[in-house]
This record gives sequence, structure tokens and C-alpha cells, in this order.
Amino acid sequence: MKGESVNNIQLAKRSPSGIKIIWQELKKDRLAFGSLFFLLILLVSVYIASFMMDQKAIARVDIYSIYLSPSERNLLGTDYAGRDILGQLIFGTSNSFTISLCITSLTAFIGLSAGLIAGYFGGVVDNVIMRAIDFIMSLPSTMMIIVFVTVVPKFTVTNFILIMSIFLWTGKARLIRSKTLAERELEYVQASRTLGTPHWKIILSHILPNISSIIIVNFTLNLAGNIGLETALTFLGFGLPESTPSLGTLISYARNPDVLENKWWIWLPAAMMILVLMLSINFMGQALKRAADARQRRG
Amino acid sequence: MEKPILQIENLTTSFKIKDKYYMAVDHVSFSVSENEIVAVVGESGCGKSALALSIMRLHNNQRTKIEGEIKYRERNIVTISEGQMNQIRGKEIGIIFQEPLTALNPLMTVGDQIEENLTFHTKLSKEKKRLRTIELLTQVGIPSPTRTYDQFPHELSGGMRQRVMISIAIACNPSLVIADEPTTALDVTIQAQILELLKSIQKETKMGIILITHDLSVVAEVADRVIVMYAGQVVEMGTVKQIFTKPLHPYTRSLLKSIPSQATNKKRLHVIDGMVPSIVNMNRESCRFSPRIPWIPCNAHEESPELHEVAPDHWVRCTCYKHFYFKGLQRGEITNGIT
Amino acid sequence: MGLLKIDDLKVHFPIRGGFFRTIVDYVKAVDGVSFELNEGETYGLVGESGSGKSTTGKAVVKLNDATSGRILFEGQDLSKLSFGQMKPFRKDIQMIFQDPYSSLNPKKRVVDIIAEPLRNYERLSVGEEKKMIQKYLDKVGLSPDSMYKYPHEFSGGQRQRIGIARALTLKPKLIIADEPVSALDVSVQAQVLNFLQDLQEEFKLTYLFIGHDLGVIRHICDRMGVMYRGRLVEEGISEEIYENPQHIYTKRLIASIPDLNHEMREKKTNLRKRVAKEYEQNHSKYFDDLGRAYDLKPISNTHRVALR
Amino acid sequence: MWKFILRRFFVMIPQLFILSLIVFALAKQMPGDALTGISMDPRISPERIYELREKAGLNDPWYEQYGRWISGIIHGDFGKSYTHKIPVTEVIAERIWNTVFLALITLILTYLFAIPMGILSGRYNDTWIDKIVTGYNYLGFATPLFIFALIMLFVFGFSVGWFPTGGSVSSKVDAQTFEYYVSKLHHVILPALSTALIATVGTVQYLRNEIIDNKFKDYTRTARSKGIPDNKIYTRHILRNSLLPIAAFLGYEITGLVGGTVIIETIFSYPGVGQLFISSIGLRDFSVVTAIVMMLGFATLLGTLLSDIILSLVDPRVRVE
Repeated sequence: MKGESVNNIQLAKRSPSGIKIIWQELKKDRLAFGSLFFLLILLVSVYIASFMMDQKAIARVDIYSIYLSPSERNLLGTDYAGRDILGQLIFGTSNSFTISLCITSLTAFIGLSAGLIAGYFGGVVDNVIMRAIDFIMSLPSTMMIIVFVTVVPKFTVTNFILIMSIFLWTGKARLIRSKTLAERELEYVQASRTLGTPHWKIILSHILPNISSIIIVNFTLNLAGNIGLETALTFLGFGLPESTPSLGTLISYARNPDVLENKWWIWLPAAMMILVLMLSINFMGQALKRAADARQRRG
Repeated sequence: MEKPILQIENLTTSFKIKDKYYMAVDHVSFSVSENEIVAVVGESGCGKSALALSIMRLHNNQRTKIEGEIKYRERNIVTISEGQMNQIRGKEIGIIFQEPLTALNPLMTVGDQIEENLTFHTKLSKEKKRLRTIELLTQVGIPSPTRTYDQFPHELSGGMRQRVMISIAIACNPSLVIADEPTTALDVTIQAQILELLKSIQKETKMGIILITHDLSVVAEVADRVIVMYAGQVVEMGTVKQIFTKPLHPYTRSLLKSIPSQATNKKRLHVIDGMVPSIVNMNRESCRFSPRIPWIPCNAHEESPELHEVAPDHWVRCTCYKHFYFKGLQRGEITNGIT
Repeated sequence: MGLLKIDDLKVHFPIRGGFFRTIVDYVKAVDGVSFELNEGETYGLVGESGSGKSTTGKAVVKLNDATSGRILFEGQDLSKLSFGQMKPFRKDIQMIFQDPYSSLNPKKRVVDIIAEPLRNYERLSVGEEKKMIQKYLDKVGLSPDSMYKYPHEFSGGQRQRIGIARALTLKPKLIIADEPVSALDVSVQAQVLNFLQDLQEEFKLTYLFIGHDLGVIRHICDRMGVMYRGRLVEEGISEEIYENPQHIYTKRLIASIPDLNHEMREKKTNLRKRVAKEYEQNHSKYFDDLGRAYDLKPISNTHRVALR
Repeated sequence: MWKFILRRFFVMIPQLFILSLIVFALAKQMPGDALTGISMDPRISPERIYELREKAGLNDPWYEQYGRWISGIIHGDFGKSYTHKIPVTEVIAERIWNTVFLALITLILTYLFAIPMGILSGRYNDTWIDKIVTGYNYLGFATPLFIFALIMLFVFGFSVGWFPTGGSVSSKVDAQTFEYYVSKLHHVILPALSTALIATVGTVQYLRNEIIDNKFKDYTRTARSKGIPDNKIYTRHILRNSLLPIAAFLGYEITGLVGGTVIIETIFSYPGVGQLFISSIGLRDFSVVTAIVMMLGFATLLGTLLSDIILSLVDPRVRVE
């Protein structure tokens, strides 16, 4: 009886819309709420700053001010070509975030479509999609992305986003598929079918809202992960092209041991920026995950 | 008169929900004797399963509070240490759960799971334990015990799993077995077999059985004494004969009347108004069944309803039974549940 | 002429195995079942878990595909229709589900749940729709202000009634009730059963009532069929089957029902023993070498039994 | 059982085939081939180059080239490295053991951290120890490997100087001596530790959730109803059931490590296959690149196979087929 009564109470507490629950849960979690607030301020100021600054001026090589340590003129010093680190940091942050957001959105779209279709229809469709997913997942993806990046004839930001997305949608598709499968077995979906509701409508208006919280959680966590991945690839030299500096670009200077050891102002701020971004997004994601997962709430 | 094995006095079990405790079992008292089947019956949410778990002390003790006395052979097991309780669980009191699939460890063979009980409560050698386990499997009517010994739960059918569950419960010859909805998850033909099995084991071992169920016909089939629970309280208690031929409490009578049977063929069934109150928002002051029989005047209920002994061993809570009649029938017309 | 005629229906699910995951065998969930429903009656399908009773019901509304056989609804064979082609018939055949918790979408308000079929078939103005929904809520005994509530605000019995209201809005002729009361407590069960009977009278409904509780089936059904391992073993007027079961499985099933009269205990125990003995001794009279029940043979105008 | 493994193995063949096609197609797309270097040379006439290309089979239709290439691979011949001028297999053979050694140490460290942390925080959830582990998990989950590795290198390699900052062994020691092995271990510790500290997070979290889950399962309640003491319930029931999926993840863990080697070996200048891969791409030495992708692709496939086999071995529900 205990389980039952406790469940009833949880059910009663559960407010109707997924987004609403998530908002309430976020407000309760001080750390997550703080992260959200902080993130908003950080991003808004970075975007405004990058909008107001002259990118060309920052990219200009100045051989008279190579490797300057932080000073009043260059708050965070300069790099091997005499370029201002702070300026690069601001551009890098906005580029890294924007591109990760694009990748996450694109993979979310592909993964969601594939997962919903495979999970809902099952059978041959599911089989084909799942085999494709299994295959892509069994590839050494970091290496494949690197090879793709080098092979692509004209390497642009768009291409980079597309290449990343090819390898990153599979995990999400799998997750959505398994949730859809579970949801499909519930009687309300069967009921809708007997009521003459077309498939697309069942998928979009019944199943999707019921898995929305998982999608949102997954989106946040992926966003953080993608920032890490993008900067890592750029760090290795296979990420964003030179023309679009990323946070990874700044850190890649640290592959030179001299920079790593003696010129901390070049790489450390960018590394810290990535950490701060990922941590705050993750704090939000974890709070959302707890909200979405009653099991975790139980403790 | 057989001597009682278990005596429960004012047992109260409360669950913590959002930092407040709510009583799921509310001052329940009864006793079980040797060779006796006591059925606890009620609808979902009445606290009967919470009662079963309280006797075994299997609740999550961080969010559950147990008060009152549960005396097992003169010893109050509410207050003893966890270590001492472990000497009673499985050895002196066994329990059978409702879902035989989830109640068995999927990664352990049937034999190992039964033997575990013997390992912790006896000093039998490995070989002897195996023999005893196979003996148990035979006793509960498993057709090829030596084969089943090495099988995993998922390889067995629902009925067979429940037999395994029973052999775990009786492995150490306990003097009391609690059967918590033992047949609810089973088909009706299997249910009949399992009930017969429980009865035949009892005949051999003279153990006491507490049978928790929502199914009144199961109660009529096997029980010696019946305890009817509603909203955490005992509302009526008596022998099976008293309860089924002369039910008194309005709840018992209504419940019996709502069961479809031969006589009700195609006729309208009796419906109990309203619904079972949840433990969080229930009025604990007056008669808890009163909101569901609104046509009975308020003054028919006691202010704080007590159990009254209306006949030897037949107890009824509240005085409203004296004034109760079914809506639509003439007041004073005597109807019992069956007709 | 019956409203629904099921003719030699088979629903087989493939079992894959072996090296190349090829189909090695079939689970014969429904294996050659034939029966007929007359307009306005309640026909009960009873059996234990895995007997194929639910699968049969779901095949009628195309939640399962029929492997072979015919499902004739008003003379039209539904078994060959695709999901899309089935749409016009869904108006006439509706379903009530077992689990009052999972059969309603937790994220939708009652108004949207009940209006779902209406929105699929009819174009009503917001006002008309609201009036319709209020009417049906009233029919199943729920107050009009429940319209804007969510399913979790209701008890199991009330939810089941919302499900019934949803099935009624299209004014169906046939309702498939798949264990509609088995998840409910006795007192709530009584309420839902009463509602089903009242609505049948009011809307001239025909029920295919699927269940495992023989007491309930007997209470509500005019005629019934007993299923065992995908086959019908006995079929006819409920009264006759209960009073005079012919197939050994039916006998066993009826003997297993616990009796509310506690004085019958001993008699029941003996009866069960007798039936069990007969089951063992006369097995071949009722089942072929593969353990499959024989085809149904009429033993009277209203009673068919699977005998050799 | 054998049938299962065998079937699983056969499923790998088409996967390998598709992988090889993709790799081959990519290799064809890569700027330049074996003769690109010479064709830049103005002393050699275009006709001569054409002749050479013809001789090397580079003008044949793609499927013939593919056929030659794949049959070479089956026979263990990945072609010749342009930059090293020796067979690719030899180039890789020099490095592969370093990578295997690094992966092995990383794997051991990962489980060494994960299992106790997971068990402690799962069993004593919501206590201070759980809070510490969960906090660590939060941080680890949010830290990208390359940044953590850089900071580790910066702190323990450069600032404190406890560990070497590059290479796989000191050049001052002789092979096969005791010092040699100590030096190898000394070189591998920092990269392995960095990876393990980050990689362990997933396993810890999974194990913790499994344990909390299993604590409330019905069968655990049954075990308690037998009067088994708490400690024994953990060892006999909860841990056994919780560690099972962890064991099965071993294969996937290997798959994950393969991806990590590229980054970690680059940062620590550790001469393994990952670093070879990056430097070969930089040098446009594509026969080495394709060989590495093929090999590691095979390794990942083997990893998933291993996981499936472990799972089918330890879980009786899968075992019966």
C-alpha cells in the first residue's frame, strides 16, 4: 500500500507540462538556477562584445607585441603573432557556443526523427535504422571525424557542423527509440490508434509530449558535451578553420611546451572558460535529469 | 483453544511523506494461533500490505515509524535489534509475496535462493542443505525437483515460481507464514492449486498463516478468522462464519453485496458511494466509513468509533451498524452479503 | 445475421532463432477461432493469461494483424484492410482498455482525451464540441468541471469511466472491452459494470467482453466462449456453460472459482480433485496428440464444444 | 553459446566490409596518392608519371584497386608508408604496444576508482561520502579530457615535475633492464591517470544508480525476509546484480578508450598509435592513416563483441537461447 499511496502523491504533485516541471525544479535547485543566471549573463555579454568588436583588428598580426604578458593594454596578453588574447577569447567563446548549439540542434532533430520513427513503427524500419546506428556507433568516431575533415575539399564551418552531426546523432536516436518503444506499449497509444488518430499525430501530439523532459535533459547534456568535443578537435587542429577562432584554438597553442609551461595567459583563460561553460550547463542538465527521473528524486 | 503465536497490540505504522508522518496502519490489534488461517481483507489503500511488511519489519526504516506491540511468542519484535530480528525473519516467520517473478533474484538459481535460508538459520552441511531443498521443492508440488533446483526463475511459469516462493518461506519450518496476496498475479486454476497447497502444508506443519488479500471469495475458501480493514483500521473481525453469514459493519456488508455472483446475473450490482480516502487527507476523527453512507444520520456514528464485541470473538467498529440499511431498501430489512 | 462474425481467425507471431535469426516457429496466439456476435448482446471471451483472448479482441480493431481468417463486420471483411483503410470502420468499433492508468495520456486534459475521436472524424465548433463532451461526461457520471482536469486527478474507477466516455463519442455499434474491470477494486468494479450495462441499453451497444474473472463474465454476458491456448474449447449461452460445462478445461476453470459460501469448501475441494483426475484420464477425448483442442462441434442449438 | 558468439562474429563481417569501403573511399578522396610526391618534380615528364601510375594500378577502375587493397589487408599488407619508407605494418608495430600498454593501465585505473566509489555512494546514498562522490562526478562529467590532461601535464609534469612530459620511456635506460620497465611505467602513469579520472565518471554513476535501484527491488526484499544480514544482502544480491552490466560495459569502455588515445597521446607526446595517426595526417601519409582507422575500427567492433559475449556469459536470462 505504501508504494501506492506515495505514488499517488507524486502523481498529484506532477504538474501537467514537462517544461513547467522543469522550470519549477530548476527554481528549487539553487546551484542550477545560479548556473542558468550566470550562463545567461556570460553569453549575453560575450555576444554583445563580439558584435561590437572589430574581428579584423584582433586578427591582425603585430610583430612588435609578440607574447606580451597581461598588461593594461592587453588585459590577457598576446599570442605568438601579437594578437590580443581577450579579444580572441570573446570571439572564441561565441563561436564555440554557437557552433555547438548548431550541432546539438541538428543532431537533436535527426536523432529525434530517427528515434521516434524507429520506435513507433518498429519492424523493418526499426531494423534498418538500428543497424545504421549500430554501425556508426561502432566506428572510432574521433578518428573518422578527423579523416573527414582533412578529406573534405572545401572546409567550412557548415561542413564541420555536418561532419560532426553525422557521428553524433546516434546516441540520441537510441535513447529516443527506447523511450518511444516503452511509450508505444502503453495503452493510451493503442487507444489513440483505435480512435482513428493518424500515426503522425500520435507521434507528435501523444508520444512527443510524454518524452519531452528526457529530450530537454539530453539536449542540455549534449550541448555541454559538444562544446568539449568541438574544442578538443580544434585543439588537435581538425576543428574550426583558422578564420573562425574557437576556444580550442587558444588552447592548441599550449601544444607548444613553452607556451604550456611559461605563458599560461594564452591557454588557461580559454580552458577555464570551457570548464565554466560546461559546468554550468551540466549543473542545469543534472538538475533537469533529477526532475525528469522520479527514481533519482527518491534519492 | 490453541495458544497464540503472534499477538499484535495497537500496531500503528506511519509513512513519512513530505516530512510529515501519516498513519497507514492505525491501532490494529489481533492475534494468530497455531494451525489457524487469519485473513486480512480490504481494498487497495486500506493498509493491509503495510501491516504485513510491519510484522516482518521490512519497511524502509528511514521513512517509516512503527509503534505498538508485535509480540511473537511473548517477545515484542518491534523493539528488538536488527540482528535479533534477522533470527526471526525467515526462521520463525516466513513471507510470500505477490509477484513471484520480481520477488526472486533473476541471477540466482532456484536452489541457491531456497538454500540461502538454510545457510543463515541452520548448521546443515552442503549436501544436507541440497537434500532439504529438494525435499521442499517436492513438498510444494514441483514435478521435477532435481531439475528445477538448477533452474533460474525466468525458466519457470508463474505458478511454479510461486511454489518456489512458498518453499523459501517454509524452508526453516516457521511457525508463522504471512502470505501477501499470494494468488493475485496468478490464473484462477493456479490460484486454486496454490490455496490447496497452503492448506495442505498447514495441515502438516501446524503453522499459523496470515493471508492478506482483497478477494473475499478467497477468504471464504480458506480462512478461519477474518479481519476486515478499511482506511488503516480494523472495522470488523470475526470467524469466517460470522463474517460471511452475519456481517455487521456497513463496509463489510456493502463489499459483499457488490461482488457479482450467480444471484446477481444481469442485475445491477451494489455500488459503494465515494471512494477510499487517501492516507494524507482523511478525517481521522469520526467513523471513517461515514462519508460513503451519507443517508445514515450523523448521530448513528460514534464520536470516536471503538471496536465492540457483539458476539464471542465478533468485533465491529462504530455503532452505525445498528442503524445501517442499504439505500433503496426498507430500513430494518435484514440483508446479508450473500443474498 | 450477426453484427460481427469471426471466421477461423489465426494470429501467429514469429519466433526467430537459429544461426541466421530466421523464423523457426510461430507462437500461435490465436489458432483458428470462430464465433459470432449478435446485435445488442454481450459476448464474453474468457480464458487464462496467454489463452489469446486479448489478441482476438485486438485483431478486430487491428492492433494486431490477423495471419489468416476473416473478421466480418456487417458483412465487410476487416482482416485484409490496411491501417488507413480501417479508418471509416473505427467509428463503429471502439475499445475500452484494461489499465485505467496507462490508457489515458497523462499530459492531456480530460476534454482533449474525450474529444480526440471527435476531432478525427467530425468538424465541430468549439461550443458544439464542449456540449458533446459535457453530455458524455454526464452519461458516465462525472461532473462537467472535470473537463479541464488531468487524468491524475481522478481515481481508477473515474479514469475508467473517462475511457468509456471516449469510446462512446463516435456512437459506435460494437465495443471491445478488454478486461475493463480487472484492475479495479470490487466496489469500483461494480460501478463500472453497472455503467456498461446502462450504456448498452441506452446506446444499443454490442459488447465483446474479454475477461478472466468468471464471476464477472457470468454476471454481464449473454453468451460466452472459453479460450484455451489460442483455441475456443466451448461456446454458447453463459448460463448453460456454467450450469453444464462439457469440455474438461471449462469444468476445471469453473471448479477453480473460489466460492463465497464458506460451507462449500469441502465439496469444492472434492470437486476439484475429481475434475483433475478426469483431466488426466480423459485427456485424449478433449485434446489431440499435439495438445491442441479439437474443433468446435454443436451439441445443441446454442452450445458448441471442442470434442473429438 | 558458441553458436551465439559465432553468429555475432559473422554479423561483424558486413560491418567490416562497409568500414573498409568507407575507408577506401576516403583514402581515394584524400589529396594526393603514392605518386603525388614525384609528380611535383619537374624533372619527370607527365608521360613518365602516367606510365608509373599505370604500373602502380592507379588508373584501374576503383573496384579493382579496392580488390587489391583489401586482399592486401587480409594478408596483413597495408602498403608502404611514404614518409617512413617502410611497410605500414612495421610503422604501426613500433607504436602499437605503447598504446595497448597505456590502454591497459588506464582500464585498470578506471575500474580501480569506479568500483569502490560506485559501491560506496550507492550503498550509503545521501550521506557525506555519497555527496563527495557525486560532486566529483559532476566535475568529472563536465570536464573535457583534453583540458584536464593539459592541466595535469602543466601541474604534475611542468610545475611540480613529478612525471616526464613526453615520450614512452627515458632514453637513458637500456632495454630489458629493470630501470627500463620502471621508466615505462613512470611515463605511462600521468596520461593513464588523467584519462582514468575522467573516464571513471560514467561507470561510477551507472554503478551507483544500479545499486540504488536494486536496493528497492522486490527480490532484495525477499532476501531481507529470509533474515540475511545487511552486509550479506549487499554482497550476495545487490552487488552481484549491479556489477553485471558494468562487466558487460568493459567492451564499450575499450571502444571509448580508442577515441581518447588520439587526444591523450598528442598532449603527452606519447609515441603510440593515436599520435602516429595525427602526425601521419599532418604529413599526408595516408596509407598509415587508413591502416590505423581500419585497425581501430576492428578493435571497436571487437570491443562491442566482447561486451555482448560477457553479457551473455554472466546473465542467465540472455544465456538461454
